[in-house]
Amino acid sequence: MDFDLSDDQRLLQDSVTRLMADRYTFDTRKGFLKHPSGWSPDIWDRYAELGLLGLPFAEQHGGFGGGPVEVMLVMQQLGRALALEPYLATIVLAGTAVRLAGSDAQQSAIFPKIAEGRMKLAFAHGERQARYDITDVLTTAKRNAGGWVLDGAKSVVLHGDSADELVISARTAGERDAAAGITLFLVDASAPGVARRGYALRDESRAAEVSLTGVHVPDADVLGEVGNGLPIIEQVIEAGIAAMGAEAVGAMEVLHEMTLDYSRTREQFGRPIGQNQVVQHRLADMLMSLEQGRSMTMLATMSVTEPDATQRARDMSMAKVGYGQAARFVSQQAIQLHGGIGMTEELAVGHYFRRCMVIEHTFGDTAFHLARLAEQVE
Amino acid sequence: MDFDLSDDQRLLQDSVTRLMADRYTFDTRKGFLKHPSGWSPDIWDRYAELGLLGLPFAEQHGGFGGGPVEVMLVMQQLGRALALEPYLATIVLAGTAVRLAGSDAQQSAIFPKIAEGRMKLAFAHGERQARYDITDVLTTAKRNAGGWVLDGAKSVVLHGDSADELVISARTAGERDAAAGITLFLVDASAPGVARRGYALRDESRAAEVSLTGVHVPDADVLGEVGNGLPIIEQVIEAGIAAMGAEAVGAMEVLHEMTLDYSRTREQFGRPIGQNQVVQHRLADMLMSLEQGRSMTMLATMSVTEPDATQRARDMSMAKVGYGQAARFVSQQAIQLHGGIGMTEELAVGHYFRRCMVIEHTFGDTAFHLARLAEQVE
Amino acid sequence: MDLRFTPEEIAFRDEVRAFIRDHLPADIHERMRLGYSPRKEDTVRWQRILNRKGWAAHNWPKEWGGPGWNPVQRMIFLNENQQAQAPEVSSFAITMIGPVLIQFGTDAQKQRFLSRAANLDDWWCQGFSEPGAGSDLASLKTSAKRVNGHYVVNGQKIWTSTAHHADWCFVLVRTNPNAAKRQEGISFLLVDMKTPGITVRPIISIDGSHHLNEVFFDDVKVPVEMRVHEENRGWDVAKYLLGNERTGIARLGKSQERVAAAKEHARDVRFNGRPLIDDAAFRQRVAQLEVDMKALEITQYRVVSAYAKQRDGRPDPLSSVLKVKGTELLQASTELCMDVAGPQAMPLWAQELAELANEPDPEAEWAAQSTGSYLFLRAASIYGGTNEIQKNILTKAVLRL
Amino acid sequence: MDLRFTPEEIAFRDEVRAFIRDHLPADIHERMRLGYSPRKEDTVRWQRILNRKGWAAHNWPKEWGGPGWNPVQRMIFLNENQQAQAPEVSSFAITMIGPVLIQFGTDAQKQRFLSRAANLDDWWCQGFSEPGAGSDLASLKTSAKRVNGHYVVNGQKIWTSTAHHADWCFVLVRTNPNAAKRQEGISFLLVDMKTPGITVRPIISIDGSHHLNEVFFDDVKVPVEMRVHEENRGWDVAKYLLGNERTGIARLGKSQERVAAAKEHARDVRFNGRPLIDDAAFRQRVAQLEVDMKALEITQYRVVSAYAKQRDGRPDPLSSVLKVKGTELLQASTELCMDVAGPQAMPLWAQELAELANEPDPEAEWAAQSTGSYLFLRAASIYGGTNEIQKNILTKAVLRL
Repeated sequence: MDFDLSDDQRLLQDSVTRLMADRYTFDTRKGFLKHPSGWSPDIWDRYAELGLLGLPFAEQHGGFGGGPVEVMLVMQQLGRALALEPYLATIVLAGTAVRLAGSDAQQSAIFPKIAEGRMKLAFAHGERQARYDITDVLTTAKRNAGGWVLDGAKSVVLHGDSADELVISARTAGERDAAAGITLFLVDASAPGVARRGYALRDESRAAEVSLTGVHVPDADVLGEVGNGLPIIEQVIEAGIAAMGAEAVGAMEVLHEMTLDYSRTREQFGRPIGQNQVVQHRLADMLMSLEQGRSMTMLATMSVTEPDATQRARDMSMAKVGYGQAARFVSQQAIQLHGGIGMTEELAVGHYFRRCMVIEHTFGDTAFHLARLAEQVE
Repeated sequence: MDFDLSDDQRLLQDSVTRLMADRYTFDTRKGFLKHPSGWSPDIWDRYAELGLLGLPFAEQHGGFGGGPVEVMLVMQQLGRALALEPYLATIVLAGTAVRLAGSDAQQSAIFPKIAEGRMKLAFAHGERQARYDITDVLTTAKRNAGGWVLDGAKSVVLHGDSADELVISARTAGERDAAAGITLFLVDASAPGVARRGYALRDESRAAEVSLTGVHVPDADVLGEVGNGLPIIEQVIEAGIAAMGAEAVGAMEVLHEMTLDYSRTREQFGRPIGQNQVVQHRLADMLMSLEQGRSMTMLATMSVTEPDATQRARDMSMAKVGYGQAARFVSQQAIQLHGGIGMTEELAVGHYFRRCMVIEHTFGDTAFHLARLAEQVE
Repeated sequence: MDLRFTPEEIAFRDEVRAFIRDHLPADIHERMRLGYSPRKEDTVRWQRILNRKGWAAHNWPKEWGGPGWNPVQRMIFLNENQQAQAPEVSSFAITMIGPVLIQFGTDAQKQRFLSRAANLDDWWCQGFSEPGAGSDLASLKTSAKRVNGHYVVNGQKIWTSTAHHADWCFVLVRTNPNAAKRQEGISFLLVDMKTPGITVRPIISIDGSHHLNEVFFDDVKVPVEMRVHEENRGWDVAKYLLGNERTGIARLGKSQERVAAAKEHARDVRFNGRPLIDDAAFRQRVAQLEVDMKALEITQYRVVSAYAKQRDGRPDPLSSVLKVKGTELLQASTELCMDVAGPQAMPLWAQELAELANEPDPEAEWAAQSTGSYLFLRAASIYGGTNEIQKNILTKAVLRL
Repeated sequence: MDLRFTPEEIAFRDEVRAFIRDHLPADIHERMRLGYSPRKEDTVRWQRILNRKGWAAHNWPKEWGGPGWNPVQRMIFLNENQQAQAPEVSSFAITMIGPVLIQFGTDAQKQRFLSRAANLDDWWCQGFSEPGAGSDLASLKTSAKRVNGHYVVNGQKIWTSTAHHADWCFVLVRTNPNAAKRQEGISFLLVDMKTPGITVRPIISIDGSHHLNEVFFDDVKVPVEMRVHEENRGWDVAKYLLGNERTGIARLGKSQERVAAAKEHARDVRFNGRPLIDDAAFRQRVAQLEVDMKALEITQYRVVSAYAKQRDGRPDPLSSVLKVKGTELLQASTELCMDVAGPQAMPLWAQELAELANEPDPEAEWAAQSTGSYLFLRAASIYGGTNEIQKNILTKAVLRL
C-alpha cells in the first residue's frame, strides 16, 4: 500500500500542470473550439513535445513505457482544463487496443507516428442499438480474397471525425451478443466505404457516426486474433474507465474550487452566500464525494494491470459507479450553489458539469455497472 | 375531491384527542406499561364509552357503522399518544376479518362484546418462515368429525397474548404459497392445544408466538368460505396498512413537534441549536416528509373501500412505501437532532422512533411493497 | 373526506382531455413528444385555440374572460395539458400579469391589456431579477426617476425569460432610493419593449438554448399611466404576484409525462441483452418515482383545496413543499429520460441534425432532447426562489424559527 | 503508487487473521456472531490474549508495550479483528488514555497505569461530556478547587460509557473559572472511581442496553499527582486525545462484518417465495454498500498513510470524512441486517428469551440483536462529534469558510 508518486511521476505531473496552466485557460479553450477540428492541433504538438502522446507505449516503439498511474496523472490535468484533444481516443482507447493486440510490425508502424503527433486513432466499437452492451456487435466482416469486407455502423465514436485510423470491431462469426466471433480491424479512415459524420457531444468534445459499406481490409490489418477480440475490447474499455475517472476527478476538483470561490464572493442578503451553514455543509458534502471519487479512480487505475479478469471487471464497475455518482453529485451541486449564473454557457461550471455527464454515460452508466456488481453479490 | 371532515368526524376527532390529552401522557403511559397486560384495561373501558371499540361495525351488531376515515382519525390520535391497547389487533385487524367474512350469527355474537370492551381479538396469520409472504401458510387444518383440527405455529401475533379469541389462518388445501386452500378459523384462545408465548416488541407493544397442537375447531367457527380465506386476509392487511399509516402520521407529528421544541430550547455554542440553518432545513425536510406521508396515508384510507382489488393493492403498496420512508426519515432525524438525549429510554422520542420502526416492518416493509410496485411497472 | 374525483370532476377531466386530443395541432404535438420545448409560435397557436374555447386564462374570473373554474378544476386542466404534451399557457400573461392587473390595475390598464394577454396578442416578460438581486430581490437597483408625465428608467435586469420575444415587460424599479425599508421604495411598471433605450442581450443556457436574456434600460421613458398600484408600493404587487395561487409550480403533469416517456422508450433500448423496461433496478427506480409523484399529487390537491377555502389571498406556506418536491421530481424524471437514452443522449444531435443532410431521425432527436430538458431543468431548483430559499421560507413561516 | 498490499502486508494480514481464528474463545465468538455487544469479561479476556501476544496496545510505541506497527498495519489489525467478530480492544485504555499518558504523563503515571491499561487490569472510562456541554465541550462546568495536595471535584458528567465497570476515569474539570478563554481554565485529571463522593447513575439506551451513565462528583478528592499535563492546560490534552490518530473511527471492519452477516442470513429468509439473496433490489442495495465501503477503505488508507508521513501530530481534517462516511455505513449496514430479519427483528426476543423457558433459538437471537445494533448505532452519527459538527470542522479546517 503506497500512495506516493515517484520523482519521474511528479515531474510528469508538474510539466502537464504547467502546460495547461500556461496554454489552456477557459478563454483560450474557446478559441480551440472554433478550430475546424474542434480542438487545438497546436496543443497536440505540445503534448507530443512533452512526450505525452507516447506515454504508455513501449520504448522500442517510440514510447516511454508509462503505466496507468502516469496516464492518470495526465488525464487528471486534462480533466481540470477540460481539454478537447483526442488524447483519450488516440492514446488510451485505440492506443491500448494496438498495444495489447497489435503485432510488433503494427506497433512499430503506428506508435512512433502517434508519439510524434502525426497520427490520431479512434476506437470504433459501440453501435447504436447496443447501448452499453459490449457484445452487441452487428457490424460484420466477411472473408474475401486476402482480407475481409466490413459492413455496418458505429455510433458515438469518440473523436472519430479527426482520426486517421480507426480500430473497428466486427463480427467474423457468431450471433448478436455472442462473446466469441468479434474481431478488431485497423482501418484507414479515408478508405473507400468508410463514411463519417462528425459532431459535438454535449460537452463540446467531438464524436462521429461511422458507417461501413463494403470496406475492404487486408489480413495484415487484422488486429490480434480473429474471433477473439472481446478480451481486448474489455481491456480497452477498462483503460478508458480508469482514464475517464482521473478526468472526472480533475473536473470535480475544479468544480469544487469554483463553487467555493463563488460562495466567498457572491453576496445575497448582505453577506457572502458561503456564510450560510447549508452552503457550507453542501460544500463539505461535495468535498467528501470528491475524495471518495478520487479513491475509486485510484482503484480503477491500479486495476488496469490486474491479471485476474473477473477481479478487474469488478473493480472497474465499482470505480465507475463510485466516481460516477460522485461526479453527478458534485457537478449538480456546483450548479445549484452558483444559481442562475451556473446555468449559462458563459461560465465554466456548466461545461465541467456536462463533461461529468458525458463521462458517466460513456462505457456503461451507473445503473449498468451497479447491475453488473449486483449479479455477482453472493 | 374533498378533504373536509364531517361534523360527526370532527366530533369524534375532538373526543379522542381530549381523552388522550387527559389520560395518556407519556408518564401515565409508563404506568400502563407496568400493568400485567402491558396496556391499560381502564383506558380500554374509556375507548368503549366513547364508542371507539364498535366504531367500524354495523349498527345491528352494536357498532356505529364508521368507515376508514373514522378509523384514521382514531388511529392518528392513538399514534400521537403511542397508545398500547389492542385497538389495531382487535378492531382493525381481526375485526375486519369478522366483519367481512363472518356470518350474521358470528358478528352478532362477537361485535357487541367487543364494542362493550368485554372481548379482545387477535389476527393470527403470519408465520415465522413466511416473513412477509402472505400465502406462505404451513399451519394445517385437517377435517375431522363435525369440524377441523389445527396444527402449526403463528409468529409475532399482535396482542396475541391478551386476545380472548384468535382469527387463525390455516391450510385446508394446497401447497405452501398456494393462493387457494387457506381458511380462516375463529378459535378460543384458551382452547386445548393452543399455547401462547407473549412478549413485548421493540416499541413495547405486545405480541405473541402461538402454537397450535391438535386444536379442534367446530364447523360453526369457520370464518367465511372454506379454502377462500386469502381475499379476506388481503383486506385485513390492507385495513391494517391504512390504520398504521394514520398511527405513523400521528407519531411523525409528535416527533416533529418535539424536535422543533428541542431545537428552540437546547443551547450549544451560546445559542439555541435551532438557530443553525442546517438544523432549520432538516426540520423543513422532516415537515415535507411528514406532509407527503400524510398524503399517502389518506390514499390508503380512501382505498380501503376501493372495489378493484388490483388497484387497491397498488394504492396500499404505494402508501406503505410512502409513509414508511417518511416515518423512517422523520424518526431518524428526530433522534439525530436531539443528540445523545434522544438515544435514551427516558425521552419519548426514542419510543416514537421505535413505533415507526415496528410499523415499517409490519405487513411488508418498504422493499417488499416497492418490489410489488416494480413488478407492475409497464 | 374523499380523495376520489367527483363524477363532475371526472366529466370535466374527460372533457379537457378530449378537447386537447381533438384540437392540439399535430405538428406541435410531435415536437413536444420529441421533447422540444415549444417555440413561441407553438405557444401562441395553442393558447389562442384554448382562448377561443375560453380556457386560456384558466385562473381569471369570468368577467375578465376566465372560465371561472375552481382550483381543483384548474389543477386538472394544467395536469391534463402537461400530460398531453401540449405547450403550457404563457405564465407571464396568464398567471402573472393577468391576476396582477385584475387585482391592482386601473380600468384603462385592464381594458388595454387583459384580453390581449389572454390571446397572446401581447407577449409578456418579467423584469425582476438583477445581477446583484437574485434570491435577495429587494436589493434591486434599477432606478425610475419621475420627470413630469414619465418615469425615466435606468438599470439592468437579468434572467429575463423570452424578453427577445416580448412586446411588454412588467418591471420592478426603485422609485425611492431613500426609503426606510428597501421594500418601500419600489414601484411596478409596464414597459413597452419597443421603447427607445431598451437593449436585449441573449443569455445562452447550458442546454444551448436561448430562453434567457439580459435587459438594459438606458433612459427609458415610461408613461406614469403604466405604473400599477401606488408609487413605492410595487413590493405589494410583486409579493401578490409571486404568492398568487402557486397551483402550477409543482408542474407534476410534466414529471408524469417524462416518466411515461421514459417507460415508453425503455421498451426500445437494451440493457444486458433485454429491453431496459425488464430490468429490475430500472423498474424499482420508476416505481419509486411513481410513489413520490402520487404523494405530491395528493399534497397538491390538499394545498389547492385549502387555498380554495381560505380566501385571504396569502399563499399557503405548504406551496413551498410543492415547489421543492415538484422540482425534485422534474429533475429526477428528466434525469431518468436521459439515462434511458444513454450514449445516444450525449450528442448535440438536435442541433447537428439541422446541419447534417440526413433523413429525419426521431429517436435520435428524442434522445438528444432528453438531455436538453435534463440540462435546462437543472434551473428548476433555482428559479422562482431556490429550493434553499424555499426551506428558509418554511423555516420562518411554518417552523417559526 | 500502489493500492495493493505488499507481500509483507499480506503476510501480516494472514498472521493476524490466523491468530484471531486460532485464539478467539468460541463462546465469545458465538455471542459476537449472534450480534451481541461484548460483555466486559469478554473484552477483558480477549484483550489479555492479544496483550500476551503483544498486540493489545496496537498504537503504542514498543517501549511501552506496543507492537511498533505502522499505521497501515494498525489499520489491517483493526479491520481483521472487527471482521472476525472479535471484541474490539477497549478504546478508553488503548487509543485514549494510553497515548495521552505516553505523550503528557509523568514517569510515575506511566509506570503505574500503562501496562495495567494494556492488560485491562484497570478499566477506564471518559468523563468529558456534561448535560450542558455536548458538542460544545469547552462549556463544561465540573469544577476542581485546589486544596493543598488535592483537587476537590464537584459537578456532573454524562454519556459516560461503561462508567459502571470502570476502575478509573479521566476527567476534564474547570480549575480556573476566570480564564480569558473558556478553553484555558480546564485541567485533565485521573480519578479513582472508588473515591468517596462519586455516584454512577445508569442511562438506558433505546436498545434497552446499559452502556451509558451519568457520573456525579460530590467533593471528590483527587491527588494533585493525578493531574496530567500542566494545570489549566487540559484542553491541549483533550484536543490531542480527540485528534490522536483517528484510524479506527470509520469502524469499516464492523460495517463489512454487518453486510457479510446480512448476506449470509438473506439466504435463509424468504422474499416473494425465493431466498431474499436472490432479490434484485436486495442485491443492488448490497452492491451499493460494497461500492461505498470500498471507497471508504481506500480513503481510509490514504488518510492513514498521509498521517504516517506528516508527524506534526495534528489530525488530518480528512479524518472527519472517515467519521461521517464511516458512521453512515455503520448505520446503513445495521439497518440492512434489521431489514433482512424483518418481522422477526421486532420482538424484544433476546431479553425475553432469558425469561421464557425455551430451548435456545440462535436465529431469533440474531434477528433481535440486529435491531439492537441498529438502534444502538443510531448514536454513531452523534458521539465523538455529531456528523453535523464534523461538517463544521471541514468547513473551518478545509474549506476555510
